[in-house]
Amino acid sequence: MSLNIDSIAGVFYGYIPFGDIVFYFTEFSLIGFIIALFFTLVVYLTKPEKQLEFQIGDFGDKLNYVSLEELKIRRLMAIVCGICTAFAMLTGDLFDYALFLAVIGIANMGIVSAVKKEGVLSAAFYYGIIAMISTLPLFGASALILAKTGTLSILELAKNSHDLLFQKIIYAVGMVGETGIAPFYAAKAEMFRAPGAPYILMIHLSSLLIIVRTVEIMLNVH
Amino acid sequence: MDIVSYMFGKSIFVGMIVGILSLYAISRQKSDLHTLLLTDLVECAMLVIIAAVGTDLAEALILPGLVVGLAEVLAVSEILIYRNEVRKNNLMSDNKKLRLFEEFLAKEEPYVNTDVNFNKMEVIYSAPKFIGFILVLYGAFLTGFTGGAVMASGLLFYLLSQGAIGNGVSFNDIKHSWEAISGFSGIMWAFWILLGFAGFFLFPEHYLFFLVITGCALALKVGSKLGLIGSLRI
Amino acid sequence: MTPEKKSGIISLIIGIIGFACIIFYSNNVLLIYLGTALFTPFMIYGIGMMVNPKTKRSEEGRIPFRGW
Amino acid sequence: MDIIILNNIYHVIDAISYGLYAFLVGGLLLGFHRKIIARIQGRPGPPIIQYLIHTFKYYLKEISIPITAGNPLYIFMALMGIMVWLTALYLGVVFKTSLLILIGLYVLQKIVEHGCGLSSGSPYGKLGGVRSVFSAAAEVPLFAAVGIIYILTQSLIIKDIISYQLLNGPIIFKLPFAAFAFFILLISKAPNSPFGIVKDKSIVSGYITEHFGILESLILISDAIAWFVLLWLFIAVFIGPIVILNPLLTLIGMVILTFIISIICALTPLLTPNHSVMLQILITALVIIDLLHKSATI
Repeated sequence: MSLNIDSIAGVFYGYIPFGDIVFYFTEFSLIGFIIALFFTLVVYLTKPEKQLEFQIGDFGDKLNYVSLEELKIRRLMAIVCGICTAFAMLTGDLFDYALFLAVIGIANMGIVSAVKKEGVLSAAFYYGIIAMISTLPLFGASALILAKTGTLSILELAKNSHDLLFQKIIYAVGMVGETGIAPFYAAKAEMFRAPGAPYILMIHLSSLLIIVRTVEIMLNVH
Repeated sequence: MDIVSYMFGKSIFVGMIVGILSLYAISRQKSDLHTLLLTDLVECAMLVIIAAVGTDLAEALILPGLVVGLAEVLAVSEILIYRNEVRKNNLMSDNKKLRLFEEFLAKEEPYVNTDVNFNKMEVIYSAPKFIGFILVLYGAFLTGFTGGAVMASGLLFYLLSQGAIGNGVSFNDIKHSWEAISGFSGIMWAFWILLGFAGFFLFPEHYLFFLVITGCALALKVGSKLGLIGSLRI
Repeated sequence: MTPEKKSGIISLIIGIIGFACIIFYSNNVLLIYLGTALFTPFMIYGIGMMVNPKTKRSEEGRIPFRGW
Repeated sequence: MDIIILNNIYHVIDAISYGLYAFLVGGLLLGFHRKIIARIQGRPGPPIIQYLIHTFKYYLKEISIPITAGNPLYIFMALMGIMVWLTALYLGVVFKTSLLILIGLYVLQKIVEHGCGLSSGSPYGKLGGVRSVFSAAAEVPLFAAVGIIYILTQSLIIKDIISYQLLNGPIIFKLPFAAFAFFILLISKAPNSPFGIVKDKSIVSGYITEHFGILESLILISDAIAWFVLLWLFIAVFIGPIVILNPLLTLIGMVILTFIISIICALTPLLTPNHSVMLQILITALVIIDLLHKSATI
């Protein structure tokens, strides 16, 4: 099989035929998968930090108390987020990938949803609005690619050229909104101020890995 | 040109127009609740675009898209409600500052509401009956050992869920029902072996009749036997 | 034993086990290199904790953070 | 059986010596960087080996886990820094695999910064971490640059890129925007750089405020290896085989690059966080327009 996947993501090791959804392994996707799973494990094992904040216009620090109930939800959501990220690294289906992205978005909101700070909740709300809006370009672009080429499999799309520049741009816009990077991340960065280090870190890790993976897909599909 | 290809460009156009119009509306909107509702409209536009493809695959894609969209709406609305609650509390209580390392000095545990009455939910009462009924019916339809297993899982599920609700019966009742079901199972065993299995060999020309008896009796026997586990109320 | 010492010993154990694994059970060069990248930091940290001097503070153990 | 084990031990020693080489060269280059900045500012400056001396000094200092820290993330983050850059060193410099994997590993460096800041529970570390998230805008031009390189060379494997340059000459003249984006990345990774909002002195030491003693030493080691790998990557991808195939020439190229970057760092003030982010987004826009232009013409 002559694929240009080899020249983008390293050695192509093979694929698992799970029905329509083909998971495929390359050097890149395997490393991403292992990192995501490993990090999920570390997050699961870590005890949460106890965060101190300084007061503006006042002396003294404020200690943020994190209740047990809040922690359990967040740990669960962080683990869901990690597992979704790991499998988004492997999947070979554009629509499947979009679904994983949407689930990661929901999990990100879930991680901060139990925090009792108004600013963080507002940020999560606006992030959620942007994530919902960006499902239009994300799913819409995968539907357009399906309409044009008749397949959603990245392996099939990588075989020959289809002239998908416009669809790819829409897809990338959807990804940018869903992960909340560059122009949109004003909302998302506020979310990082929430106490509870390991879980918040999962948001960042998932979005960064997803960006790299999207670049790989955008280069593969052509 | 078939209808799907004829409508494709127009549907995409409609989807995009709906999306852009609702984005404009969101930008003009002040209330958070309205923003949320309009965002849902954008998701509908997304479904329109997927539906425009009009193949079997597109049909299979609409459902997950819809589910994900709904889940996001739920999550965001939950955050909105919670945020408003927090805001109200913040307004009511003057912002008291915690002392440094108060957590390590404080003795009381945080309050967690545990006495939620889950039994009030209607679905807990109606769903097990329905699922159990469907499974038993499907098991009877299948016949044979597999059918018995399906039937038994229906019975088991029903009885266990009754136990979980706390709708349990007295010890005497359990004893009676246990005896009754095991007796019934014994009779069905006799049916299977004596009437069905032996008759199968004795009168090979009527094999279809005996086959049906065997299958039904086996289904009932396995179903009732395994269903006994459920009445234990583990 | 302080938590710092404990973490050092744990990471030393992880490092030694990891290196033993990649030396005895590996036959792929790339895997050996990646394994080295993974377990060398554990070894560095573990050895560093072993050669750390004994503390001169009267109360051994945890302190609030430095910026405080 | 014994031969395989001996072979494996040989490979492990090989790998570790590669790491040591990268650390020593990177450390010396960072010391050189500090020296040049001092000279430009009219100070004598520390000796060039100061960076290595610091690393060894901190290695022998005791640590104490803060009461607010979230363990084991707090310790693991410092280890992860070295893991990330050693992996980048092996995959990039030794095996010359895909550029995309290296970009992914560079992105993990952000996770290290963010994690160090957040896991300690200190407000200064937290600010450093949040600023590190803000400056993630520096990575976006990188992805666009990868796209541009792929369009030109039809491959992202570093080996293929080098052999492409062997035939067609250095890429830097063909893709000036991509090279510029990558150079900005190098500058933002350098100490005392105009984009160094993460380690701004107004927030004590940024994300490493709470990582002192041996943990700081680990972070210094990872920074030295990172400097080596990034310089190597720039030279390999944009300047090409003329320099990269000879180790001595590579070293000279690294020294020259460090010299240029040091002058830039010494002569420019530290930008405020929002200016830094705005500038990076501007560069991103530039590179993305270049990418669209390139992919539209092909």
